[in-house]
Amino acid sequence: MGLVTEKLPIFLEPVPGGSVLLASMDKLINWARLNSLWPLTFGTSCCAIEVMMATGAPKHDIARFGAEVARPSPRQADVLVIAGTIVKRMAPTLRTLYEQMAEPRYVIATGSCAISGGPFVYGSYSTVRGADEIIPVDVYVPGCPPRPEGYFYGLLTLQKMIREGETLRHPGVRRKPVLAELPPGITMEDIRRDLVHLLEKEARVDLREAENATAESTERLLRSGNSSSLIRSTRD
Amino acid sequence: MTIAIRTLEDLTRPSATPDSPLATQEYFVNMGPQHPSTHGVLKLLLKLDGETVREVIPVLGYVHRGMEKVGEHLGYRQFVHMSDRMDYLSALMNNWAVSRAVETAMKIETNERIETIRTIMAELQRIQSHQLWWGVFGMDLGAFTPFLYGFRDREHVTDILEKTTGARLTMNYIQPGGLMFDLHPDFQKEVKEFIAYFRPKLKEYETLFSENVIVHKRVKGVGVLDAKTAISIGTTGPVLRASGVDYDLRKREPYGMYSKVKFEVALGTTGDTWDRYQVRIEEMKQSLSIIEQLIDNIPEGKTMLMKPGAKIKPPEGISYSHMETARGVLGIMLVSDGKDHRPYRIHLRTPNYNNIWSITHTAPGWRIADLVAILSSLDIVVPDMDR
Amino acid sequence: MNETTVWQVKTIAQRAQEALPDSVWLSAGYIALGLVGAGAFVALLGMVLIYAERKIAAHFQCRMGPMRVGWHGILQSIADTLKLLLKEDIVPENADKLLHLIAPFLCLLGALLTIAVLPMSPTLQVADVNIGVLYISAVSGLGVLGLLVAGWSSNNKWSLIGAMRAGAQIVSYELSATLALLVVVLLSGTLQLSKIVESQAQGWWIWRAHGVGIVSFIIFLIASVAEINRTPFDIAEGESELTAGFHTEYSGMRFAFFFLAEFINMFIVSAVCSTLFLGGWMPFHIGNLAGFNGIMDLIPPGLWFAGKTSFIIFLIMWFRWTFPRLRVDQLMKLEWKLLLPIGFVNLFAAAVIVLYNLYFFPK
Amino acid sequence: METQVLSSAVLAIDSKAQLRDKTDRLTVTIPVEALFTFLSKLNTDSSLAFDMLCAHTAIDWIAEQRFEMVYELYSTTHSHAMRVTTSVPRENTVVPSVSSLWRIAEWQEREVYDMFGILYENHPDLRRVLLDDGWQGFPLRKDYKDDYLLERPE
Repeated sequence: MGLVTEKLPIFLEPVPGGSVLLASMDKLINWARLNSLWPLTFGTSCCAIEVMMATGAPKHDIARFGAEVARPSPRQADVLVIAGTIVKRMAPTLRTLYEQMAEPRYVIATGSCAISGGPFVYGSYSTVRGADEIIPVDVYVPGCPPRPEGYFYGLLTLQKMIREGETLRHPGVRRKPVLAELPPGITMEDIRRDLVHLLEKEARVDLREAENATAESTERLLRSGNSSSLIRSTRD
Repeated sequence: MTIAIRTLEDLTRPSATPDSPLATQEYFVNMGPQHPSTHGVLKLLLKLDGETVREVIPVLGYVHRGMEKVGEHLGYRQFVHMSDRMDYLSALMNNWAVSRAVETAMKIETNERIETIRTIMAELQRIQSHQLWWGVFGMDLGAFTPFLYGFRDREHVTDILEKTTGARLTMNYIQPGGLMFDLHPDFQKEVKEFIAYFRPKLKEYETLFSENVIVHKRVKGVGVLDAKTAISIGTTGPVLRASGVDYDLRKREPYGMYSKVKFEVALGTTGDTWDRYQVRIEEMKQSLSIIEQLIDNIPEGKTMLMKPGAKIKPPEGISYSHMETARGVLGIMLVSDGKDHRPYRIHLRTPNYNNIWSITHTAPGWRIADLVAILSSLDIVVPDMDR
Repeated sequence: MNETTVWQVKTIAQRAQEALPDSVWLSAGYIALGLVGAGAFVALLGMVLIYAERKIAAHFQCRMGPMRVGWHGILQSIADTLKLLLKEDIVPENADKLLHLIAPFLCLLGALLTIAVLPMSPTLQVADVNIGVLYISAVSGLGVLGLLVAGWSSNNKWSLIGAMRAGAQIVSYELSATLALLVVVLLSGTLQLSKIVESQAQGWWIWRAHGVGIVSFIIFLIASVAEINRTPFDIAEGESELTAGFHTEYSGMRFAFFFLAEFINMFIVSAVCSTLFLGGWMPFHIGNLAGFNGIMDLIPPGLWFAGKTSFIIFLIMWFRWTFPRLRVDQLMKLEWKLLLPIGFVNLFAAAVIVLYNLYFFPK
Repeated sequence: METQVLSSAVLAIDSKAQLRDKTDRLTVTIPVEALFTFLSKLNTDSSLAFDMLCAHTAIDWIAEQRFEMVYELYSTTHSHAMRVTTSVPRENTVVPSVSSLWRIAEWQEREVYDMFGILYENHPDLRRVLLDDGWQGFPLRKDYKDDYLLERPE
């Protein structure tokens, strides 16, 4: 068995019509894979403390899920947890790490920086805006940084994905994030355009002025329907 | 005249083969950016002769996010959020440093309640940071259990801080002009419980790790950093104090409530890894005693002196203010042109950027295993170094 | 000599030999049983030990360890094994391919061969070689070959450093381990493992020989922990120094073999230790106290062996989760300047004891 | 040392030294030609003994077409601090290296070169430190342009 150097998922491809043996074997394999997700010790910044270290610590104890065997070598790891900001200088290394991992490999992006660049989107010349610009990501765990519980949820989500048959994917194919079905008449492009519009509109309002504004101007803002600027100003 | 700009390749050309037939060839090894003991993504380019380290070339910037440039795009209050993400293990102290820089530039006086709470918070965070360092130091020497013991106790502090600040790591609690919120009603009770809990645990740390003969063998006399070089390299914090230099801003330029509490500055003698270890253990004890002195004497008063939305626009000029964080001196240089509500230039003098270079002086001549111990004793946080 | 019970030793090899004149098939059946049994035993043992290690470590560290896979995570090792078997097996492009492929098997081979001569109970032993001790010290040296080959063939500097460290370490500590074994050989006067066990009917060698036994027990324990690369001597794969040492470039199945070999080696060391110093499957007897000895005899020998071995395994795990790692030169200093001289003196003392018959409960 | 005394002592070293206003602490401006001798006096003079270079950076005053180099100094023996600044024109950014006085200057100057493109004379190892060797431009200059850089919308 050990001499098989080909990627195994290929010969476990389901036959059309389905075979009982293969299907139940697949279930067993998925069960083994989802219960033994060994992470790679990889953390660039803040998220590493919460996601790599605090989860392993006594209070949260990721060992309960069998995922505490952090391997320092990418060859032996199953899941690459991108914990922290990825900058341009790190990007090739991250790519190499991903290439070095053995199939099946999974990627969890934790924290705002790994998802989108987070607080470093504007004004930073070196931050990569999201690790998925470099490698495919399976699960996104939001937060800055996410709480350990949040990471567990991400891990359980990944386990669910594997249980539902993600092992049979072709290793070379990069998956797109799955979107819920949109209402008729609305495309993805519309949402994106609206979002951009909203963001631009919001950014044009001086937040401090909004804060100092009189009740009259606040009402004017409310009437104009630009509620997002109000949300933003209370947060600041 | 022309000034030659070098690149990394210039440094890594293999040296000429030595004449002696018994001589061994030196070789280069990349330690990092993905290496378990570089605490993130620091890369050390090692020139090795067998196991012995001949030269260390730190290669930084694997998490350089352009914090200073980002700062030029943000308002002063917004930049406090950024400071959390720099040295995330002393987030509150970073908040305080930025707030204090802004307060100094704008000449705002805070009241005693604010300063007391800030001091308690900073010392709690110092303990928290050193607990994590203790665990990681153990792990780097090959003992895994200290790491979990350190984290077990760290969670207690995290819980206390979380109740008040609402966050576990990036607290963003101390703001220019005061504090984000008032203390949680349980704060005092819980802190006292924690002090009673943690004192015996420090003894446990010593029985488990400090008194272990292998630890002594591994760290005593290793990586000596003498006082003169330490000052010249500009190291600060426990690294400098371990070399016997009494440089603690809490004593030298007291801020917060440090002038009103009694504590001793932990000092080393020789500046080896063991001294750096001992200094931090001692600092935890001192921090406990500082908190103990302050926790019952929090005066009444407002916790925010600035109007929440008020514009912060310091007068034109340069101002520099620094503070003692868990790793050393964090200096914030603010340059305002007096016209904008954003800084014209913000320079961050982070402790780790200076501390890391001391390894080029201390590590050569030691083994790879010692290099790991020395590096760990510097207690680096890479995002703080790269900014 | 006052024998209360005579233990009838019968190995599987003997049974096969006895059955040969009557029926070739029965003999072949015994041999097949031995082989399959040893294989299954090793695989199962590895899983149990890995699970035990994770649980024990967790409880040392105020954690719970695996909990979700089966009752209290009891199926965790099965999931891990299955996953590792089905993982992609990467051979680096610049690696020495053949050597890279065979290294894990070499490593496991050393461990497997030793299993064959371990007397687990009077009736459970694959082969009783009359040079058992010699065989063990010879065969367990094979493992280092696997490590060296793995480090060399990976074409990775970290692997190479790890392999060189492992080579230097194992070869050095082999000396002390063998010296400690020699003491027992002197005391019992035989190289055959079953005979060594039988010679401890009146008292285990660890306490029966005026301190010589306990000294060589400690030397053997230290040296063998070093030989199997466990903390505090795990410099060959020291995670914080060499990423993963000699097996940095291994993935999937082959990495699992290294992992398995490590745990099987731990079992073997513990088993040898309990056989030579703690009486193996022999119950705890005190000289001529017939009543006490009789009660002790009620516990089956297999259990005695398992109990003693698990105790030593627990001890080794305890070391791992307590001690930091030694540095490579300190490791060598410990061996050559401390353990080896003590070992020689101890051997000399043992010779004196044997010469003048100075045992407790002398022969 | 008191600020007044320190100020007169420092100004006595070099006649070209001037006090800079709009600062929070004692700040002395010196022409770039006299910088190195001035700083080495500050470092070696036993009554001043500025043995620690806390921070060194540059400020890009693009409106005046110059860089202002800032040296934050501190003395661990006398516990006093001061700041030295100097100006270099944007078209000829050459400053003497002070890495022979303070070892940390070697790396702080590398950072300033990396971010501002200031060249240092007699620097032992001048190369980029935080960015890649092949990086185009110097990001902390006010006129830095980058396809990737997003301006925060006003």
